[in-house]
Amino acid sequence: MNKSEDMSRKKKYNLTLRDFNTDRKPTWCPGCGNYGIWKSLKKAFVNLNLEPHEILIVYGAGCAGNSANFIKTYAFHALHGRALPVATGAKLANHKLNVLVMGGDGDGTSTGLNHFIHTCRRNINITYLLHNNRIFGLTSGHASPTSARGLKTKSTPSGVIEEPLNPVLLALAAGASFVAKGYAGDPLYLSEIIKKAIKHKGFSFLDILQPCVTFNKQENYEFYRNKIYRLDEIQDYDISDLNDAINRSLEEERIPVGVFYKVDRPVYEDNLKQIERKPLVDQIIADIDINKLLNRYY
Amino acid sequence: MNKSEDMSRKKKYNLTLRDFNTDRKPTWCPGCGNYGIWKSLKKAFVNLNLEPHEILIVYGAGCAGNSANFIKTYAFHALHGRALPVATGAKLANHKLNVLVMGGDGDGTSTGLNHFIHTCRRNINITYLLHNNRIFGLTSGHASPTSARGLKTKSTPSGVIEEPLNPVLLALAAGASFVAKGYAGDPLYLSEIIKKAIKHKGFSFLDILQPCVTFNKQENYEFYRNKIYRLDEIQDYDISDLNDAINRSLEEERIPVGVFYKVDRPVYEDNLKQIERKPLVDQIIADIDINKLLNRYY
Amino acid sequence: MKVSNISWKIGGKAGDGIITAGLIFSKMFARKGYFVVDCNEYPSLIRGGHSSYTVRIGSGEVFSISKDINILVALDEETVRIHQEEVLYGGYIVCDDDSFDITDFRKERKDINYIPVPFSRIISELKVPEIGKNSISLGASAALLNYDIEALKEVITYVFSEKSPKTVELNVKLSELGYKYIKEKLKLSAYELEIVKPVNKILVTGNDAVFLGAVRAGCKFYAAYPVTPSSSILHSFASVENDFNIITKQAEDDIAVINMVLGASYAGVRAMAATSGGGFSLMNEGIGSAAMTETPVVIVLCQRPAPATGMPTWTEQGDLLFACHASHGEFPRVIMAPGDPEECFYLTGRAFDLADRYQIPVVIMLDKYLSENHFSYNKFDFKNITVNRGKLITSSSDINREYNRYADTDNGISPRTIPGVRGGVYIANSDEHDQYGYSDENSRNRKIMVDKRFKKMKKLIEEIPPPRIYGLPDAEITIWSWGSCKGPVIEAMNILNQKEKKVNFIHFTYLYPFDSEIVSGIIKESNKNIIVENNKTSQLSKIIMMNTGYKIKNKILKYSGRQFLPEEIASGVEKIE
Amino acid sequence: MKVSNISWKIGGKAGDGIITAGLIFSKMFARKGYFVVDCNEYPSLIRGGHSSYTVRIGSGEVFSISKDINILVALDEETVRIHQEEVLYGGYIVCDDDSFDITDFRKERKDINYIPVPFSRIISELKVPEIGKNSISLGASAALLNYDIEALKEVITYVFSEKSPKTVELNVKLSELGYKYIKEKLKLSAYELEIVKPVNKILVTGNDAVFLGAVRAGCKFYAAYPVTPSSSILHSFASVENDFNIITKQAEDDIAVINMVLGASYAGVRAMAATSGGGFSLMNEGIGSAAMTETPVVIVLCQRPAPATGMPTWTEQGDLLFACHASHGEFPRVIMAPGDPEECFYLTGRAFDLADRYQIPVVIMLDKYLSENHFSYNKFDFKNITVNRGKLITSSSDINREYNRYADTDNGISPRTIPGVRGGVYIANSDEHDQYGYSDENSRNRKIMVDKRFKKMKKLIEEIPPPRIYGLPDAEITIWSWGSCKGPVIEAMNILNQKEKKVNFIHFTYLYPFDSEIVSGIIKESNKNIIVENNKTSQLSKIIMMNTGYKIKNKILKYSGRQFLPEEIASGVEKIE
Ligand SMILES: Cc1ncc(C[n+]2csc(CCOP(=O)(O)OP(=O)(O)O)c2C)c(N)n1
Ligand SMILES: Cc1ncc(C[n+]2csc(CCOP(=O)(O)OP(=O)(O)O)c2C)c(N)n1
Ligand code: SF4
Ligand code: SF4
Ligand SMILES: [Mg+2]
Ligand SMILES: [Mg+2]
Repeated sequence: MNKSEDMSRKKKYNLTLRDFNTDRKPTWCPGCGNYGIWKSLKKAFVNLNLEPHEILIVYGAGCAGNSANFIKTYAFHALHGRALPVATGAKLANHKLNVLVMGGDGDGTSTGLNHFIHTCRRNINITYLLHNNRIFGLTSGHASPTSARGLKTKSTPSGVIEEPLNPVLLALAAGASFVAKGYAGDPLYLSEIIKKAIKHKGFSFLDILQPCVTFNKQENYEFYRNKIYRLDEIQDYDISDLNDAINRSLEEERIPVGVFYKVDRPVYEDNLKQIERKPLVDQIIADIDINKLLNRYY
Repeated sequence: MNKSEDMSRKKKYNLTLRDFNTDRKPTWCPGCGNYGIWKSLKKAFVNLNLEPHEILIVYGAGCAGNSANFIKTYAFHALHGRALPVATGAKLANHKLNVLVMGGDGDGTSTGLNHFIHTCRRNINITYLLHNNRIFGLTSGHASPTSARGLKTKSTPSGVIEEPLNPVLLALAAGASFVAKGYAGDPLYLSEIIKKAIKHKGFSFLDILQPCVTFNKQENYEFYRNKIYRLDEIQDYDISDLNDAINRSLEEERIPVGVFYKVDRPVYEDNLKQIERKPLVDQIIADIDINKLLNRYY
Repeated sequence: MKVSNISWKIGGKAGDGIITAGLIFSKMFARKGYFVVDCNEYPSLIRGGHSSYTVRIGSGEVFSISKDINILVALDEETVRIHQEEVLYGGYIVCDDDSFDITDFRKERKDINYIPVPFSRIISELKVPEIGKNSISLGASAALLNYDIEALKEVITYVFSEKSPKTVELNVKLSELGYKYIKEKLKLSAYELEIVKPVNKILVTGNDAVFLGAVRAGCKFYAAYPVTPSSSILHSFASVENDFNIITKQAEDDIAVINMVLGASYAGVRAMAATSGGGFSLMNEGIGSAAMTETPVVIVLCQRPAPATGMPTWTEQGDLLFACHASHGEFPRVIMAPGDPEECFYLTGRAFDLADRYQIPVVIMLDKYLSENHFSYNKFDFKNITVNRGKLITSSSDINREYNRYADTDNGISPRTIPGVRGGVYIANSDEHDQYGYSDENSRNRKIMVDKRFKKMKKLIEEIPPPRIYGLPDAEITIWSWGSCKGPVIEAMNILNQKEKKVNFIHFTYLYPFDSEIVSGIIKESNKNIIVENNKTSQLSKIIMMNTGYKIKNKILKYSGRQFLPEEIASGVEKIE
Repeated sequence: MKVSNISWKIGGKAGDGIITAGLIFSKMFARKGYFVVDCNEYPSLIRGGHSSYTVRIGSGEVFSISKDINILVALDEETVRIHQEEVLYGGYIVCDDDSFDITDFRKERKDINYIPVPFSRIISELKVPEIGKNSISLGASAALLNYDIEALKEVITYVFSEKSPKTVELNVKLSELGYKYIKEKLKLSAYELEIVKPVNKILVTGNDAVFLGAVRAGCKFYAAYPVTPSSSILHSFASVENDFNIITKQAEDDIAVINMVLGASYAGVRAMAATSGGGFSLMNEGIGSAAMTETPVVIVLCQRPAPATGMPTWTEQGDLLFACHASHGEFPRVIMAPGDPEECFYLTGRAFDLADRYQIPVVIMLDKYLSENHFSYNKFDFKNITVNRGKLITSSSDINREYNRYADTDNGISPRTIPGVRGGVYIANSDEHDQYGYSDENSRNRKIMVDKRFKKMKKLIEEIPPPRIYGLPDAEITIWSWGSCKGPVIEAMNILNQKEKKVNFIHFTYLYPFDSEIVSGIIKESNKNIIVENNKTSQLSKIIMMNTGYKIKNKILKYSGRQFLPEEIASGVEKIE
């Protein structure tokens, strides 16, 4: 039997949100944006009719990464900043898996930024949800690369003096084929975007505005409610136009959510003849004949 | 006397290119684009009337980084990919120094990419010359993140299947305040751009098209000659317009060289009260009084 | 009851203000001249999960918290459940019996005095936030110890003045209510500490002391990437940026950190980084770069249980062999592990001098226990930290001939210029290089340069102090340990010596380089030698064996993420006999 | 003159085709059944700088190149200057006396036969590229050895057929011209090798053998970041992507490499990475992640002189203690160091089995010498590499109850599922975790999990083979060494034994874990024990001492970036006596 066997079987029953709960209760602060993301994600899985064992989520380290304990799927709780390469390796080993990555803005745009940019250009078919609270939450409130200029934190008592990184713009510049933004305070809509991201063939990046009620008190639900608007309500917005997407990503006064950009580009693993017929994990390795290979060395 | 003393003295004599030569002869392959960059840089120093001891160049590892042995200034030959943070530390320790960074595309956009992006947003006043031969030269010809799709190398015998990174676009997306492109095959013009980059207040990034005659034979002088045009010959090109810059950076058929973008943004070290009066290196540390500080702990 | 020392513990949920309460409690005694040691345990979460804070106070010197608790303040039921067993026979538990039922607990421990204090009622009557319970409990605790309430109010005022006058006022009031409740309603006093000479003592953690030592030593550039338990050093540096003209940089990652520190040091300033195991792993390559370019760097490694992310807010001494051999290749370095905040302070000063004078990387190893727990001291004598920058050339007039940065001198140390100095231009080269810094792959040159770098070891070994011996010279039992175990071992030694055992203690603060001769000389094979380490594999005993050939067979090891308690060590020693 | 073995060396500038020439020379003998060892030295530059390639050929087994050269082919003057002294009394130097003046050289060494071959004239007459000189010199060398020119032409055809038929034709012709020049013009033959049984031998480097072993063991995912001297493994993997359905990924950096390998292994395939010291330093944190999540990984560490960038194209054994203690925290691992390509092949197979069966990281240590130099073999018996994936659950029918990935079993090894298997869902957690994988900071749990991981050591130590002893059982002198020194030491032992010294040799291929009892058992204190290592600080002797307490005082160390020559070791041993 194939090792990726179980995934193709017929579903046994109708899934509910509860099927994706573990025995551990979330430990986030009351009111944390992570609750909204948690819910949206489970809802997306249910809607897509995916079972827990068909999904692998790789988590970074941080409050966002702590989700690993609260969502029931195959999970790899990676080192801080290293979720994307772990996910890439796993996807290449078994491209039949639905692979997602969840991590914080510190995880993804500080230590892990190199992997973020390269995964964009690589266009491997995984979905990356960036929990962007614009702060290092778990370390108890340090500036993040996405923190606003002037933000005072324990490490920047006179305020941040660097330009914040713009993850959506960076993903676009790095060649990502699906770039979107969501908001943890609107879980229903967020869930829809997550679904689109998962369904996209290629690397899908979703920047999620996530209030951290404990350490980034300015950018609370109030703050976002007044700034957010939906891109799909803009009449002639063209999600296949890179320039449009870039321009929207540069907006500062108001914040667009929804899909900024989506294009069909060759998917990394589709270009690999090695796995055209079956995933690596299903290939038999018991008795590989290297006679012909040895011939090279005469 | 201040430790940064010597730099403010009057120049002793008229500098020539030879003042920037070491006793070591370059070891690049005959015809390598590094020769052009080498010459342009020395010319820029002469034109700017900078003496060797007033300059610090931090080098990455690679054929580009090997320049360390051939240019006479203070030099730090850093680990592969780590030139930018070394330069940042040095600049903060002594911001009177003229600090430059030179490294290859592998160095800067593979291992070192995280530092590249963050140095852009930080806007520290250093100049970064990326020797972009779109290949790993020194390791004897491996694909680089800037290599063209389809390029066959020892590590990609079936051709590169990832989208190349676009360093100019990335620098723009990361918030760099000066972004330019030069061409090693036109050292005079390149030297002019280098001068502008050095004179810019803030982080200046210069992507230099550098033929590698040994391992990237397609993209030779011929190839570039036919594609290159100068931005400063475009009538109404506005170097302060980010959108213009982004659009030019996306061109594929022809390649613009010159300054893409220049804007005045707060310079990192200008925001540091600590060094308003003198550089860190000139501060006296012999007998620091921590009595008041100890008071905090009662 | 008059006592010479007491142990107090407060427990509740993360977010209940446990840390603030504990610190205030510690301070109110330190400020009056008592000896204080505390220990704070909390989960790697922002909210929820059980937290506790233990304070031990002595009228004579105390070196560690102890197993037995005199007074336990339980802000929730879980605290009683977890910590009741630690309460001494006849001890006290302060809790709110309106909030949870203590009947069953009482049955378990008939000896304990349960002191009900109506935290919730007071809070709801005054309509103040839940977190106010901690101030009530502080007042109640002061009363139980028959301690001067003014001392408490003073510290509350000091600590909360950062927030607002209203906060101060409220918390002072709450503490008074707690105090009065015990004094007036219960008319109770549990213990009374012996009187001490009233000196105002500072209360510092290991991290605080490292920070203070570094500021005094003239550290001008500090870079870090936030990570528990090193973060408080970052916060301290950031908070004095302008007072001391220090640049503090939170970098994009730990690799940038070490390389920025390298750059700053190369350019002529004293520079430092702190991190924990994960960051240190990432810094490995950079440490080798410091070694090859002979650039001084000081790195603080605050250990936590590992491998990988491990248990971020807990303690362990698991990185010793790693630090001693970190980074590829071979080069001299110094690894030190202070035993308490005072040693943190002085050794940090030494670390900068050693780094500068030998142009090598120096690693200072702490662990979560030492990094975050407080000790009281009569002021540090900061005049003891003087600055010796070694062979640093900052003026062109000091350069005679053609300058050769990596000159092969007798002791391997070559004068270094800093950028900006005319005539001192050179390459700091991470490639193997010749005496000028040019890349050189010649076999003769390679050997010369390796030898040059290792020549430094001779003088280095000579000047590094030997392990310190505490206790009896004619002991029959010798405990060997390093770093933060110092306090618990000293306490254990005292316990044992009181039981007429003849115990002494050899404590290592310098782990590398290792003076095999000196250590071989102090080994008494006829003694019962016992190693005490807060790790699984007994790394110090491996280092001793690797350098002296002597195997310490008896081991007391703990690797549960918690520091030793003195009683555990004492009973461990007794079991071995 | 009939001889049983000869040494041949070619030298010139990087870019002169030295490597191709050397390889062809090696192959033309290996293919006819001779024993061949070669060694190739070149600078870390693309063009220019001196390069050389030494080949030793024996009619009986040879284990290493040797100090003395019979025939030196000098494509430039510098080659004569550098290598003339290595030429044996009465040996030969082939060079073009039109290109440079050899009068002075002749004066220095009157015993040497200088064989002038007009390389330049031939090249310019035929109007072919300069690089053609190497083929002429190969022809000349074949003639000097009275070797069958057809054997040479065959190999030239084979090697250049990758380029074009024209290149083949040209080089065949050039080699014929060189051959004829010697045979017809000079009528000379220098040596003649004794005849051997004609078997077609393979010629492989350590890197080739690791690659072959990995392919055979079913490695399906290989990631790397290019770095000398590991790169040829990357090239080999990339070249067979489609033949063996292996994914080869050049990642963005070494950190991505180790984490991709982790991900692939977690998802169920055998995965490997190779790097050198710098990359290994960067992988430290990831290695700990493998340990904590108990994910099998195999890492090949091809050492080069360090610290930092060091000397990229040269050799050293400087990373042993680092590898044994790499990454923060404590966890079981295996460190192996094969001694020659054959051991590389079999040990790589073992590495995958050990990683899978114990769910731990395994590091295979080579160095530039072993990675890039060739040895000849009668075919590898690949049937000796069988695949045991350990407790891997790939079907839901094998999961009974609630699945606990990190079950605390008797030997510490717990069955692991792979993603996709229904009912096997779990967290591979880099935090400390409970048996299900959930993050857990409880002290009891911490201890259980640390112990669980370390339980694996018991069986591991038992099954790891002891160091191998070569030579006389009743020796009086024992040489201890590890890894790639094997060949030179065996040759040295043979030299010494011929001189009636009684020498044997203990060779370590497994360095961690270390079976102290077994090793203590083989130490003969009455023997003269001597350690031989290609490093400065004698790391193996530290490991032996740290585990057995026994100090090997006599040391023969080399750290010039070059591998030992047997004669150096032999004379080193003689000096110690
Ligand atoms: C190598 C390393 N450095 C630092 C840390 C400490 N650390 C844990 S989480 C975190 C950042 C948290 O910020 P973010 O990724 O934004 O997640 P959040 O907590 O905000 O969800 C850091 C720095 C670590 N675990 N490993
Ligand atoms: C950690 C580490 N990994 C890999 C290497 C090997 N290495 C040296 S230079 C280089 C890349 C060279 O490419 P590039 O930066 O483009 O410079 P070029 O040679 O093309 O000028 C690599 C991978 C190294 N020195 N250190
Ligand atoms: S600290 Fe912020 S991000 Fe973390 S759990 Fe609390 S609210 Fe959420
Ligand atoms: S390999 Fe390429 S980049 Fe390197 S020196 Fe030669 S031509 Fe220049
Ligand atoms: Mg965050
Ligand atoms: Mg390049």
